Amino acid sequence: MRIGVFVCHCGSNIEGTVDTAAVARAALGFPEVALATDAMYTCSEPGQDAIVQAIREKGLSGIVVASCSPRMHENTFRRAVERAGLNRYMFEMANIREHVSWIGKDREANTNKATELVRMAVEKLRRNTPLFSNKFDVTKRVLVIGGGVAGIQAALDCAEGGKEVVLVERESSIGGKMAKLDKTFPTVDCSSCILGPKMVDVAQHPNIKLLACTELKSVGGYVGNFQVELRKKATYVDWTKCTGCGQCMEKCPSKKSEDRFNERIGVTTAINIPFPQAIPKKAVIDPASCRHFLKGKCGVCAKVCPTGAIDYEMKEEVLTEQVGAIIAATGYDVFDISKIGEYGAGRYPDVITSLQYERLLSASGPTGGHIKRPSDGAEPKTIVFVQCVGSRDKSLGRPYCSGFCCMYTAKQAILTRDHIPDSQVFVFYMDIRAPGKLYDEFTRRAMEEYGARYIRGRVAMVYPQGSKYIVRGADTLLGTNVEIEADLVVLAAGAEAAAGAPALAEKLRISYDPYGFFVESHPKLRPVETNTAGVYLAGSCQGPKDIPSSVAQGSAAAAKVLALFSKDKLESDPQISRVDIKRCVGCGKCILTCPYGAIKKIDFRGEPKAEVVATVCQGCGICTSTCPQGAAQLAHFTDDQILAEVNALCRF
Amino acid sequence: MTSINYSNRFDANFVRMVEEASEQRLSQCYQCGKCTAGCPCTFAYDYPVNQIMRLVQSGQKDTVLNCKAIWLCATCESCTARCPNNIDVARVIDVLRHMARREDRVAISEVKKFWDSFLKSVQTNGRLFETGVLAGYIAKTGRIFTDLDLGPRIAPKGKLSFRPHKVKGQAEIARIFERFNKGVIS
Amino acid sequence: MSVLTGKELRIVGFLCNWCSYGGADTAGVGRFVQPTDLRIIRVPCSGRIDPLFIVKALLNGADGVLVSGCHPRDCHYSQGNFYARRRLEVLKHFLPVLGIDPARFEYTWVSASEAQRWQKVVSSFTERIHKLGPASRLENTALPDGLEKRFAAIASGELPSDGKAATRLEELKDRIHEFLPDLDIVIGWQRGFDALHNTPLFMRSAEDLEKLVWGPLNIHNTATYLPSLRGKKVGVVVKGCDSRSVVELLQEKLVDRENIVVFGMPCSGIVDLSKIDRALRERGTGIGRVQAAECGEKGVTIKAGGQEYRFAMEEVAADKCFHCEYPNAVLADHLIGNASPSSSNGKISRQLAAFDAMSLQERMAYWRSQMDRCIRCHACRNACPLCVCKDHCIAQSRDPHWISQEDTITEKLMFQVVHAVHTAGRCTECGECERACPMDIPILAMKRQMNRAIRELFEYKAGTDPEAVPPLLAFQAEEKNIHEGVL
Amino acid sequence: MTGAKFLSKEKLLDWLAELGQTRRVFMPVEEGGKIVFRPCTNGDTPALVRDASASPKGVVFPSSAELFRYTKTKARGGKSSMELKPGTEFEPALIFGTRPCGARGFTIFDRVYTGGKFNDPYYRAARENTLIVTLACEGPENTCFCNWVGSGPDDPTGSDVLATPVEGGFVLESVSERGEALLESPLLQPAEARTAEADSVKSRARAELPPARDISAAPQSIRALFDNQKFWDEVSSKCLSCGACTYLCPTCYCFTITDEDHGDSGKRLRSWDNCMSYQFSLEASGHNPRPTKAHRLRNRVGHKFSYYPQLHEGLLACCGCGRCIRSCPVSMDIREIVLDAIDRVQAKNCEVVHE
Amino acid sequence: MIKQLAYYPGCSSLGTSREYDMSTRAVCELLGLDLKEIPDWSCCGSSPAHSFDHSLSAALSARNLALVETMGLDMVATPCPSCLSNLKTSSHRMQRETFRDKVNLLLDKPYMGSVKSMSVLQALIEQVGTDTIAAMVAQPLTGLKLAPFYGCIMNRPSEIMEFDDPENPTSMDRILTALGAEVVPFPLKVECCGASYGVPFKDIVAKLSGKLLSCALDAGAEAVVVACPMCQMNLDLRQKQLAKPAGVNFEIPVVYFTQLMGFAMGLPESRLGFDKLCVSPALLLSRTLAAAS
Repeated sequence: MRIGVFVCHCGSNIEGTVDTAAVARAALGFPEVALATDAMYTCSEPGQDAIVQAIREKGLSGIVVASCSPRMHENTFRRAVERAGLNRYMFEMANIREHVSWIGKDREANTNKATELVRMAVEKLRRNTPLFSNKFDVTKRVLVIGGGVAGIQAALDCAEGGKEVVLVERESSIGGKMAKLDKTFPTVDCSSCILGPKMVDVAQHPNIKLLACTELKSVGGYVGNFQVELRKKATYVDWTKCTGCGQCMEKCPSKKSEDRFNERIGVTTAINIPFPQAIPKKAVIDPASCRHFLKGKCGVCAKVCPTGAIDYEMKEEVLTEQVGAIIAATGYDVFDISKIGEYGAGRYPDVITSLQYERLLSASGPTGGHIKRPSDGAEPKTIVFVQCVGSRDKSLGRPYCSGFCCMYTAKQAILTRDHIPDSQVFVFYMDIRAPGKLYDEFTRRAMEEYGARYIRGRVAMVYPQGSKYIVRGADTLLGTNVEIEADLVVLAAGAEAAAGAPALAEKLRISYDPYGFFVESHPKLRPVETNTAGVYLAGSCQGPKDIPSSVAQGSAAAAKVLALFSKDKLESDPQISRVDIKRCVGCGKCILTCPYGAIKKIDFRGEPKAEVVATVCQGCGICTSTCPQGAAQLAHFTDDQILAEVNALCRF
Repeated sequence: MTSINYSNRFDANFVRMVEEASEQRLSQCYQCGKCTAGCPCTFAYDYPVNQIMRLVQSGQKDTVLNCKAIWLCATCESCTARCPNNIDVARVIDVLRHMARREDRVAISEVKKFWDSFLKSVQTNGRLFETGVLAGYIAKTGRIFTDLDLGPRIAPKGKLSFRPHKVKGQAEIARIFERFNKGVIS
Repeated sequence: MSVLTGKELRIVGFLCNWCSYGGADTAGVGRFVQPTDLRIIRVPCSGRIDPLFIVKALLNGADGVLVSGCHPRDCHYSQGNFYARRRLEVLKHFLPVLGIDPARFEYTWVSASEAQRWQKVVSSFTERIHKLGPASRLENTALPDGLEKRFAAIASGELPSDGKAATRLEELKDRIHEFLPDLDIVIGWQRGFDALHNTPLFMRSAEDLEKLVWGPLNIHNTATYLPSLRGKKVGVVVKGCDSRSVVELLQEKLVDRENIVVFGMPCSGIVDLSKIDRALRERGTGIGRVQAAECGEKGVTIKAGGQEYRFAMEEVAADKCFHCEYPNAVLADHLIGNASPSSSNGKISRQLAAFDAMSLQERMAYWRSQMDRCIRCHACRNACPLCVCKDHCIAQSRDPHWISQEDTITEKLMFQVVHAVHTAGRCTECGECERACPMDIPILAMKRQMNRAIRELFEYKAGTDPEAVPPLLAFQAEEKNIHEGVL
Repeated sequence: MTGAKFLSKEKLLDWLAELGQTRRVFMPVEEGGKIVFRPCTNGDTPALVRDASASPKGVVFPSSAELFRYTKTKARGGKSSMELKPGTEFEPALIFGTRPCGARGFTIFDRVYTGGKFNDPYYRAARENTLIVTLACEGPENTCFCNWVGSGPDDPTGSDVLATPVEGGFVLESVSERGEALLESPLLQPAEARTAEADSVKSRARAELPPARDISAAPQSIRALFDNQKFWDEVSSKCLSCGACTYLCPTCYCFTITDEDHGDSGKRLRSWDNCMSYQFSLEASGHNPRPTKAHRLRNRVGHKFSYYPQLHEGLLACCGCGRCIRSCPVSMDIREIVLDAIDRVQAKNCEVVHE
Repeated sequence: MIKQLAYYPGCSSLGTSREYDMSTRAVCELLGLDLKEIPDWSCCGSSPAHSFDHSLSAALSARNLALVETMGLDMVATPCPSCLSNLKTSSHRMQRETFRDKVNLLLDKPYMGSVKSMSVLQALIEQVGTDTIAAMVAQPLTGLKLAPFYGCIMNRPSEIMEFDDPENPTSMDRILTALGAEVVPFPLKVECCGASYGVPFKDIVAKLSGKLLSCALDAGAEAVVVACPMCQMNLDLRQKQLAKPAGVNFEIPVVYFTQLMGFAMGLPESRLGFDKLCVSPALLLSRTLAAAS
């Protein structure tokens, strides 16, 4: 074997604290190393060309690059090696930047460590064998979980790309949080005007199969061949017959049931259609407040329904779908203000969240667009907005900034001044975060044109006094505390991970951060991909973001899926396990421990043997560490290869 | 407000001492003002709480230790309870009082005098002798009219005793103060 | 290739690619300063880490080994770290048995975003290893004198008893006779080359049946032959401990239940021939000169070199019999009478106690002295009923090349670790490995310690329930008794 | 041949220490209930009550010996060269306390390693520099059958000096010239009267030995049964095919050669191997001519009692020490197999017995 | 089984809040809560001490905790929130080795840190429970509208005090409801009454306490129920001083919750000390008696 070692300076990132020339000199002395040089930027084009040239001229059969993390540029160099005609797996990397040069200044120790890491890489490379991926066909269908604006955009783009889409939405209608908005910043254009048509497109698009009131039950298989189980909840209304006429809603006697769509600011009937532009516009019975389920009598809706769509005996059903890719667009939840004692913990009726206020502003809301105090229905004159509620707050475990509260509060201030011209609007803020296009100008309009009074300081306490609410805040610019007697207090509650997001992450086998948001493959370079091939992210499920970013990520995720499906056959990752039929004694331990069921028992000349299904194996290596006699070996991470690295460190 | 030249009037030592004594990292405070908002006595202060924190952050030792606010603080823990960054603000203010007293810069003498007579009574009797404290305070400040109006309201209740309630272990309490004053602990 | 002497120690890291390797990267990107000792080996998943890698490193020069994977429930392959947690926790309990300080090995969970936590993990672990100093090498640990004596006669206690041993044999022969026609083979024991040595008997015809004997000299575990006779209809006569091996083979589906017929005999303890040999040598003769021997339940009378010697059962019984909980077959198609179990008062056998009393240094020295006379004949492996992969064992394989042919004690001990780790959670302490060793090396002590760790961690005893899955081939999302070291 | 000498029991260690100045002296010592040959360090007492558990072959033919070391060096311009360094030089040795069967084993080795076409330098260097002082047996153990193979409790073959234990000491008789030199030591006195006593000890030992069975028909019988799979299946049913018997056997001389490399340098090792293990006859293709333990047992018994005798004028490659019987985990008895084979062939009295 | 508790009365129990101490002892005795007074207890130093120096304040508190250790008990109850705050903060800080050694240098007998301190209110809730209290009620306070006032340091900071909700405590509310009274929603439950500034700065107390009383009146309360000697003094004794800044001539009784408990359980007035209050609740109590019968 003739190995080429390339030690990268990475500008000064590595050269700053590692003597790369010394590492190269030492590497020349390693077994089977034919060439060892150091280069300024190995990952740059000239850098890569130098490698290709060296392979061709010197007839090298393996390359070691000592530079940054393989998680960063392993594929880059593998492609370069492939360009030169070598198998892309005859390549190893030594991470001498993130694990060496960046974590310490001791040049002598760093150089010695880098040399040893190169030695380990060379020893592993000497045991590498060319690997060839084989092809497997792809189910060119995509599952989009979550029907918010991001999910809708992703579904539409994929459908437009000619691929079949299964859009799954937990609630009875798509639209997510945006459907609950009256207007959107910074253009103050009506939310349902821009979202409604997209929702209709989803309903009418031939390629999109919309499944509302449905949740993901389980995911099996792998990229290109996911088997997905979906749990369709019982709506107690047969949607094939329901025309959405709304008769049942008018006649339903139980008027006090919880109105989840209107954020519990109003009440609604047990059987209801969340909002006029709902897609699908079908009724759903809430068993928690329907008298038929609670007391066993009633049945008014069954009587009045013109198409006889009511079916109390409806049961939950499980559907299965075959898809090739999954886009998670499950959005976020509003921070639960009952956790903040000093603002009344949700006990005071007129201390509401911004989304509840948005429902009051909305024409399709419980008050038909007239701002009324939930307590007595009176029109509030002094309205106080409190920013950073449940955001930028370590004591509540939410140290991050939710990003879009400053903007929607400015919008709501403007709308309030529109709805009630003689109203007094105060906004307690710490810093105005308005980074987008026309964003800052929009907040300035709220202050300059609409006279919203912005007070720089946080609110310590809100308590009722008579019919008013004393908001005790501070004005740090003035350098004192301030009190306002408010009629209505709107808390700009921040965004937190959707309830159940961690459970969904575990089903999709993607990881989530301490707050429950899904973790992307790379924060800057791969924001919509995850570490699990074939699973993509879009919208606030990956972190709080506003509508433009969510839509952009919806399209980005769709683009990724379309790129995935552009190839007829997908190449399987060749780093999978293989069973040596000579050594296998058929003890079945590997079959028992394989998380993916990727190993099956075969009969070989009368003796039981194990055999790995190439396409199902994900390359975790559990079977390799379980097989006592080393019959199962994970390609590229075989026992010998890892032992070579251990021996490089410990034997000599 | 005097303008500040950070290079020569920034007392880094002071900042470090406050952080060590209060075991709080002052850099965590992003000046949101919630402590000032919640503090019941802001109206009586020369500098509101968040400005005191800002002054400490920027090492303005003299301004802080000479200010009146730290003596008017009622130690009601509202600021600590509600700080979004979990800073124990009340303890920082406590530490500032310790430092101010040690350098004998007490902006409001009445409070110090009241507390001194309180501690004197504890040192001598082991338990608080309420009337004694009031008498001591009046003697020290010369404000003979303090709570004169309350005299007639409380006298008939028979709650005020005119003799201190000595504690058998009084000597031990005295020894505590003595050891403390002798600087047994640095 | 070595660490900077005086400044660094050899610390090997095994990091899972998806979480901890990413965490280490993020720590690098965040410029979180860390000591330089750690060298990181990237593996796809913590489930890929075979505990033997860690022992191989620790025995060959590593001063510390750090393993880090994804947090439970957050594994990219969903189950890898669950298996890893069990295997690595068992390893942590096993290292002190070899005399390796368990503090030199730690496993923890770090996600890709926890840069600061990774800095803390590396710094505190490196500091801990520096406090411990360089690891002592197996090759040059001096043997403190007097260590040998401690393990002389160390077993005591009460033996199971069975009253009517004599009539049992006839009843057994009738029962076998009845079933022999539709069985290819029935395995039992017959008299061997001298009065004290029985030998396994493979009965194929009625005439073979005559040679069948029963008594304390039936020391071999008949279940050892079952895996290789797979596919044939086999009858097997079993003592209590043998039956546990049969159950373990059933648990792992290495034999088919419908192809074996188990004849359970009540057992009142078997003899340990090396104890008899030692006793006879003390009396000037030896086991080689035995002319006649007559074994009853109460004891053994031996005629050797013209003289008669009488030994009570307590003096010569095998260690495992003193705490025997299963004198009757755990599973049997035909149970011929039953014996009353000995009061296995559960106190750990004196061998374990003696072992616990030794310091780490002494234990390493002990194994160094014992393994020195190992001739690598692998009789311990071939006698073990669970070692079904003896023909392809990694002890003699070049690919994967775990053990070399070099004549060092480290390589010899490495095989014993391989055997202990591979039988962890499976070994029924039948003692065949120790009995088969021609050099009389007490290797069962290692498996006993491993079994104690398995009992403590998983409240599990091998070979007692045919339906149970061996603990290291399964996992729990929330482990009851495993509390990962907090680094 | 000079006269026999007498060595008193008390002077034994001194004599060994004296010999120890010029060569490494090995003697049987007890370790953990077994007796192994170890270089004698002061303070050890030899265990001479019975034969050692392990055979003395380990001194001359070590379980793993370094043949040579190699280092690959790279010159400039990518050309690389290989440098060889011979393995450790064999230091002269002396084995004291082996029994006649142990010593006889070496003669079986000699015919293979130095006697025939091949001349193994490593073995020759060891064999020529090793003196063997054999201790005659006073009485047989159950597993002894040296008289079956033409040896005996006082068989001097392969030894340099034969020591016979007598009252209070040993009578040393030199067997080879090299043995002569050994007897000059001042610690020894002329034995005169004691030789008679030694002879009586020898004859008594011979008498005690149970009468030998005639196994001269063994080579032909075993060859006849070569294809009789049923016989070998039955005979090998209880065998565990572990190989303990071969590593203890004084006449088993098979080995394997492996290269253990550490990066660019490494060493070539010759280590014991045994035909009972599956890997011994495993071919690169994965085919194994001796896949089951029956085949392997047939090879072990056949080699000792049939193939070797054919090549070496009928000399059985077994010295009857009985170690394979004593140490077998399942007490296989090679005598029983050979006798069974002979009876089986006589009953059928034809060349090849298939059934 | 109700554990035995050490009892730390606090200095004000000898003087300004004698009625709080009397009613506490009477009620606890009736409910079987065995309070063993710490022999020869001394002052905890209250705010003056911890404003002077933390180790001195800890030493003064630790002396009492050490006495509890010698009594062989591991729990101490105190009616006064200021004493409770000092006891808990000191023992919390003394969990750290370096600080504990520093404080023990000041003491004759070192304190080992094994005592858990709690308020009498917490002891009643946790050891006795509202059901037992409700069962013991002889004369329910029907029709009596009460505003429970907890004061600022009874439950704050929550990491150290570890009892009830720091922003919206409900323990006293539940007791008063158990006694049959009607608890009016009182938003300023945890606002500061001005504490020890009564003497040097009357106007601060007047402003703060005035706001409290006016808020109580707005909420429709007929009496304010307190559990802190300092709050009681500022709201009751100084009630007249509050009139000027608030512009309201207050005449609202300020009662200890233990007094009301005693009354509701039929304890004689002599053991409850209603007479010691400045604004007498007698009128209200007689009305509830009439309403109850």
